[in-house]
Amino acid sequence: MLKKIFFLLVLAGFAVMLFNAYGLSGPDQQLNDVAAHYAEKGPQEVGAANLVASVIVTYRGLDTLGEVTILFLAASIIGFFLKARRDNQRAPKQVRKTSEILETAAKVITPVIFLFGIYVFINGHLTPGGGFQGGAIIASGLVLMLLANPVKKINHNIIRVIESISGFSFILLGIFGLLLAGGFLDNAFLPLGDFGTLLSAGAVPLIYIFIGLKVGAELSGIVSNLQETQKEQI
Amino acid sequence: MILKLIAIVLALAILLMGVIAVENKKLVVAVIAAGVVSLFASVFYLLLAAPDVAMTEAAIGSGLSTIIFFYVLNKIKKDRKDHA
Amino acid sequence: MVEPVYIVASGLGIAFLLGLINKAGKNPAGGVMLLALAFMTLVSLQWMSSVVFAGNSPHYTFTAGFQPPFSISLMMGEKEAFFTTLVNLIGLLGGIYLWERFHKQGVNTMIVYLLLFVGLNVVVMTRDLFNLFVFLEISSVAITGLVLLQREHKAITAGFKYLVATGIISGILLIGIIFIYQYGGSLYIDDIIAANLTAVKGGMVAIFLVLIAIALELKPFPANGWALDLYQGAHPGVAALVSGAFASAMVFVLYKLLPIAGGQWQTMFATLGALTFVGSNLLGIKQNQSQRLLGYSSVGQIGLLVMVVGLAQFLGDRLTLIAYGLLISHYLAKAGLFWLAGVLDQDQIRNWAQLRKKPHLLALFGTFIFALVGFPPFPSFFAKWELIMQLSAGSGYVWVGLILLGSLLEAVYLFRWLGYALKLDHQQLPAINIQWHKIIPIVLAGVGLFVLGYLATPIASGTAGINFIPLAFIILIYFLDVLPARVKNIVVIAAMAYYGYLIMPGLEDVRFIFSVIFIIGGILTLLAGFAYKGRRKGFYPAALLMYAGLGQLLTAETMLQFFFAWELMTIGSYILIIRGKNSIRHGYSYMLFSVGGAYLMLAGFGVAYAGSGMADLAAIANITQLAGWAAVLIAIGFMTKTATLGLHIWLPGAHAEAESDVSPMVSAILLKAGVFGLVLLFIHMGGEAASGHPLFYVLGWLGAITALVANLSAVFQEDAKRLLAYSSIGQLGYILFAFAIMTHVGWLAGFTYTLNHFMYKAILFLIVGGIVLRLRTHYMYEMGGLIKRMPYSFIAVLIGIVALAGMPPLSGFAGKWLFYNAGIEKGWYFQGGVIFFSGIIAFLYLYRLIHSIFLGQLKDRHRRVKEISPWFLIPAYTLIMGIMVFSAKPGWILQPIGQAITQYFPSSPLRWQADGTAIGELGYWNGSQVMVIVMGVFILITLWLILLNRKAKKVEQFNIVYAGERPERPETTHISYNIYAGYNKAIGFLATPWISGLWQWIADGFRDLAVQIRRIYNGNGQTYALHLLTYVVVVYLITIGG
Amino acid sequence: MDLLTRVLFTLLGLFIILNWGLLMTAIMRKLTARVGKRVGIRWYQPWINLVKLYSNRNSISHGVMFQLGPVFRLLGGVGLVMFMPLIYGSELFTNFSFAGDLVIILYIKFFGMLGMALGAGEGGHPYSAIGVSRGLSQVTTVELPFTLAVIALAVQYNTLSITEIVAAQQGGILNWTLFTNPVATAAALLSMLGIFMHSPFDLHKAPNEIPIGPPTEYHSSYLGILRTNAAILHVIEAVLFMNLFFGGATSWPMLIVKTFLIYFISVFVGVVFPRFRIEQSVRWFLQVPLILGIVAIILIL
Amino acid sequence: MEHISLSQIAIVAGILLILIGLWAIISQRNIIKMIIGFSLFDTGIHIVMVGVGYVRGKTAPVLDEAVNVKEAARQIVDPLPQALVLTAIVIGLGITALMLAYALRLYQKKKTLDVKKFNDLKW
Repeated sequence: MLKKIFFLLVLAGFAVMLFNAYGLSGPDQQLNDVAAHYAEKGPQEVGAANLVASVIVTYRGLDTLGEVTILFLAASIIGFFLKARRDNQRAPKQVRKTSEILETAAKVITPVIFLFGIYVFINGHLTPGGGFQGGAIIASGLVLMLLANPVKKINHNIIRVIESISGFSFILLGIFGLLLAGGFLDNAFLPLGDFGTLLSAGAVPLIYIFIGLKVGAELSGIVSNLQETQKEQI
Repeated sequence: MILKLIAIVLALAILLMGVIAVENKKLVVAVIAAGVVSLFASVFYLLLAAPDVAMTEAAIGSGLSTIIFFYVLNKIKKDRKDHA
Repeated sequence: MVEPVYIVASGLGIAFLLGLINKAGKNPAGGVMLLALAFMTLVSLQWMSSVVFAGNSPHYTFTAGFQPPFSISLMMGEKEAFFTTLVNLIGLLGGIYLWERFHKQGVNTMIVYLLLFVGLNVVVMTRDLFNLFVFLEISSVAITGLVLLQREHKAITAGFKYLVATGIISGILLIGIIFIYQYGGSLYIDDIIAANLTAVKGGMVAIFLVLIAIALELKPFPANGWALDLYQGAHPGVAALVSGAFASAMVFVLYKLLPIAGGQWQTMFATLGALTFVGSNLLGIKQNQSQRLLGYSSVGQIGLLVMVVGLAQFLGDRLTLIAYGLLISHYLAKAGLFWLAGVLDQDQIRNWAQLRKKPHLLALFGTFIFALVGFPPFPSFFAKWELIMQLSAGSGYVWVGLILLGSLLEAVYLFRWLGYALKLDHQQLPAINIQWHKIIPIVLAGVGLFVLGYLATPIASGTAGINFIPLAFIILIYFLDVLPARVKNIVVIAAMAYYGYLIMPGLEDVRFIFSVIFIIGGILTLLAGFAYKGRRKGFYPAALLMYAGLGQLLTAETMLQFFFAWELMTIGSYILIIRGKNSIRHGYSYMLFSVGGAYLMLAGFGVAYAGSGMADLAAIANITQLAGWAAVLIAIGFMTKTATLGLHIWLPGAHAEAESDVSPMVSAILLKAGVFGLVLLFIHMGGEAASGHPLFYVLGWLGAITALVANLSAVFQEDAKRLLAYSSIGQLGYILFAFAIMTHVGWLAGFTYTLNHFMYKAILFLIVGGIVLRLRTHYMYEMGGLIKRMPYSFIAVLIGIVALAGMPPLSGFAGKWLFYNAGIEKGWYFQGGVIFFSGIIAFLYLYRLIHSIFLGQLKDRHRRVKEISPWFLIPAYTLIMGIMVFSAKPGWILQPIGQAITQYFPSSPLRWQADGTAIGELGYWNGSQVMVIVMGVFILITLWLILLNRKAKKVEQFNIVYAGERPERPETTHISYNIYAGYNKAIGFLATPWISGLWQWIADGFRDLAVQIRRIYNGNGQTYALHLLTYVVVVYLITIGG
Repeated sequence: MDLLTRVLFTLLGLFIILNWGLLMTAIMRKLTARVGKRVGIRWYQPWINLVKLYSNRNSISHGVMFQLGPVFRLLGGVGLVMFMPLIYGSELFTNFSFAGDLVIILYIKFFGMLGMALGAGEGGHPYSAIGVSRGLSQVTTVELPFTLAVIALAVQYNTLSITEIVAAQQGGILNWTLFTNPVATAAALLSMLGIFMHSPFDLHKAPNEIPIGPPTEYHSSYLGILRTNAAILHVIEAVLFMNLFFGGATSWPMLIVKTFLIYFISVFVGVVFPRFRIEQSVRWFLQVPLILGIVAIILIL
Repeated sequence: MEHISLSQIAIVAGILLILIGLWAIISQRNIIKMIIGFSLFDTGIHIVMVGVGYVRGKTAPVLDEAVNVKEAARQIVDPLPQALVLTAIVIGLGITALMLAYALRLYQKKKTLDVKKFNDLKW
């Protein structure tokens, strides 16, 4: 009990701090300079209709690269952390039979989900959505597949290859930006195109595709690794 | 005005779900509650003019994240059964 | 010039591709990873050469080609180049080190490894707050993964705790960042600095959140249990990275971000750093698990660096030297130690004795330990020196005190560890499995420390410089260690002689007197080394190190040179002392007292520097403020070396357990270094003009009481060498007393005693050492009757004790006579009485010494024992010659000394008549005449007795009146055992070792404190999370409040 | 004065002191015996003893140090004579006191102790070491109050030269240190009891408890030298006290009277008190005499 | 009601959610509950971030028919915090997954999820 009171005291102190940080002040009615710049110059400089996408892919592309990297890291770590031992892998598993309906539905819906995911990241620079959302959707499709058929082995090689290639391509595009345009991850080495169309905003859609593929592959990797993990015997 | 009311209701719901997620003894309920928090949050993001965030939160926060939770819970449950 | 962004691009690109490359096999994958790291290293090195050495202006990288604050920018300036080089270099070395681990655990670990360094590079270079957050997360997550290289339970729990902690920290950081954005409207660090957010309360709190999160990443005590568990649980190769690379980068981040607080909170961070430095080093003293101990040390060192960053305003343009010096030493030494831990795979520091199976590894281990504590010639030495000087100059004496306290605590456990490695039994331990990919990084780290120390010297010491030739020679000798001892002995003696030839002619008065002791005494004592066979591994480098230190003391002009030499000497003597058979404890306490004393001295020099603004030794003469403090601190520093009462407890064991030829070195010669220091100090304090200073009154009493208590303790010793060791303490008490008198005659007495003690203590230790080597026992009750077997030794000891007792006509009397005159002249009657009393007590132990060893009954097992080695007798008899000359013609030596000190003590010098009579204010004395008279009477009586007794029959010893009974059981039945029992009953209480008790109490106190405090590290990750939150809240309430 | 004259007169002084010492020993033993209702020895007995010892031809040696022991011992006694001015105002009987002052006197005494100790040790007798250790133990504390008194004197007269100290006491009995500095004198006199090593401070040679003190192994001429030394030492130490505290002597008769009286003090005390154990005597000297010595120093501060 | 803005509601709710999350982290002994706490903590932070970026009465930073390119600066909310939140959400997921993997392994070692039991390393 005394402990809980102490916890509460600490949290109270924390709350005081956070509310002091916020100050409960009313919000600005105006965008600050940075945001205003994005709003005003963004369309010319990047050419993406979705300003969030232009910020994510170009202005703060390095963050995004890092973010992809973190997922990649998490997937890699989980990959070797939860890696099942090869000899155990073949051990017969007691499998719960899933329902016919789920199996059939999965077969039908999964491709649709995949397509939707791809749509989301291809249109990321125009409408809400993008690489992450699309990637997550693709991974959800995979989850559905696994739910429907738990015994099914996911081909790690494919995931791995997609992951590697898309990640490397992301970097390559960044370097193109450096070599051909203003700087690392500059999208302007491809023509910016007509504002608001699919093939606009230079390399943004391309990058978003790779991000989407990569995120999808990484999330799938995480999920499938969690799925296949076994007791570690050391 | 209505927007604000909805926002307050959502905020309260988020907090309520948060408390449930923390205090409920059953892990399954807790995980679902946490997922619901994310779901409500993504609605909140829509109110806050952030559709991108809302999508992400829905797909990742309440979707994938909950699924991963369940995978692990499942493994643990199975393990417990094996052990017993 | 390769764009810095290629560091990131290459790292990430290769990391992404590694999965594919792995299809071709693990070796190509590993090779490519190392290539990537090498490329990253090269790029950063190239920028280092461009920005740091060529002095080009910093380079900015604007990602996506937009100016900040709209896009993320990277900066490659002087410091960034330095830190990325540090990070990448250790990445490369660590990658080589972990090679086999990567193989075992698969390509994913290589990916994680590479990404860690990508993360750290960006963390160093970025100028964007949120970008910093993202790549910090990459680094943290990568570490969480690398922890698992060691697939043990402890690694998994440690990793989880780390994950929990970093989760909280990054949350706090993120909250801070978003609020900074709210108030500042930008994430670009320079914008934030310019915006001066601290004007608004919310902005201030936001900045606080960011900075405290960075501080938490630096593992502040006491909210750092998770970090310690990580250091302990992780694979050593990974712990090395966390300690070396991650922590270095984070220190830089703190430095980079601190300006956003606009000059506020520097003191707060310095305080947090100090708390960490002292706290975690305190807890370290109770730790026995090697990796966790290194963890404590790492945390402590980082605390020190945080302190340095916080105190930057004190340090001025020396900040770079200080921070880099400390950082590099920590970085290389800690990495080296962690890597060593991985090679040994010994959990307990006791088992590090295993290192003795590979002496070169042991040498590396020693290098790392000395570098961590801050000994020369390593960069940390210069850094610590500058740090103390600059802090003192800014009157930051509290900081000085905290730094020195923390450093001392660190020395406590590091030298305990080193002692274990040097001395504990290693027979039972398994052989070391040498894998070259693990050894190479360690060797490079060790070599790097030396090289960087050498490079740092000109920066730190300015124009005065430091002579590295002796050190180079010592390194050469180290590599010649395979030669037989005799060959090395010849080489070393020749080198000493040459060194003496080089420096002695250039020395004047006081320094010359001491050079005789240090150099000639050194050569003489080294002669005894010929008595040893075999290789005597490690002896010669250590001995030379000590003598090099002593030699450089003589030539030191600046305080830095002096301190450098002093510490060099300490290292050498420590290794010499700990070589003795049972010296582990004694070497340890010697080192601790030395380090403690050295730190006080350092503080004293700091005060002197602050008070005078000079770097020369003459600074002491020109102190305008706190002069008394400087003098007291420096004097105490020297007095730990002269083993003045209270600071003496290390000496008896250290000198007694040392090897036979080491004891005379450390007792007759090394102790004089402290005397030399005191003499210089007193001279610079103004000589005669300062004689009224109350310090001298205290020192006089201290000297007198030291003499009394030490002599009394010597009386009750059973161990011959220990007896001599206590005797040395007593004699040094006399010397202190004499110099503290601060008159012409007093100083003459001091020098007479110094020279005499050098001679007779060397004789006694040489002979007794030789005997110990022959008989293989220290205990006097196991000796006896050796006069028949060792007549030459007997004569030498007889002359030694007559001189020591101060009986006329030998030179010891000169000291006594000068004492009386000086003491009475000064008006120190009581002190003089005490000194006299202790002088008579000396008879008791001297009699005991000579009687128990040489007289009485010969032990059966010694009936065939031979005279001691001539290599002990030769130096002893050379010194006897010296005593004889001094005795017969004291004027030859005292007159030049008198002239030398007249410049400091012009009043009432000793007057010398033509016939050699010395006349003081009170009395007179003619050494030559006394010599002639006493020798005349002696010869006459002897002749007379021989005449009367010419037919005397030589009989066996037991042909005596009393029916001889021979007690054969040693100890209690030996007549000399507990010989002064009655005396002990009467006044033995004076010799009660209450001072040892006091120190023991202090030591136990610290240890108990450590035990109590470390309970907070209960191993529960949740508690650690609570610690973090509490820490933040408490610091918040203290600094900002409400 | 040429060297030869000085040597001859010094030897003459030594001869007088030796004979006076032997006589004094006899007188004191006689007195002690009478107090104990015994007859005692004849007054010439010491001379007979000496002659007998020196002419004893049955002589053995245990080695060099055994031989050197008595030599050192005698060196202690004779050395004292050498550096002690005997008769104030007489250039002839100042001996070699120009070569050293009071300090040399204080330290040359130790030669005797050292010789005894070493020689006895070489004898190989298991108990000799006990005697020596006790003797040395006692000496340390005996010397302390005496030294304090000497320091007080040196300060009082601002010199360490014995001749000058004596000179300062001339011109009437009230100029004696005994009256000008009674505390120092008292301290010194109390330590004198220990210096003479008479009962109650004679445990080291205790004939009853240990029938074999250090001299046991010595015989014939060795013992003769020891006896010679004892006679000289008693007188010359009394001379020292005389010079320091009792105005010195301007003539031989005065010297004889004063030394007799000084020596008598210790004999008298010895008759009255039984023997102390070693820790008792050590403690005793660290009490009253030491306190007196300290007071003497305080008075001159 | 008038003086309360949407962003205030969001930020206050976010902070409270942060506190709830922290409460779970420091008081719940079940590791899964702690991880849930982390996820709430993250979500709270995200809500705060979006709240900070919100400007009263403006629309999403997507330029389409409704929002003119020229008028953009006066019509949209700040896109930057949204971009940051996106990044943060994905990072959060990675870390949650990692924590869960750890939890699984920890459970397999000791057959318990009680965080107190994993104190092999201490002092």
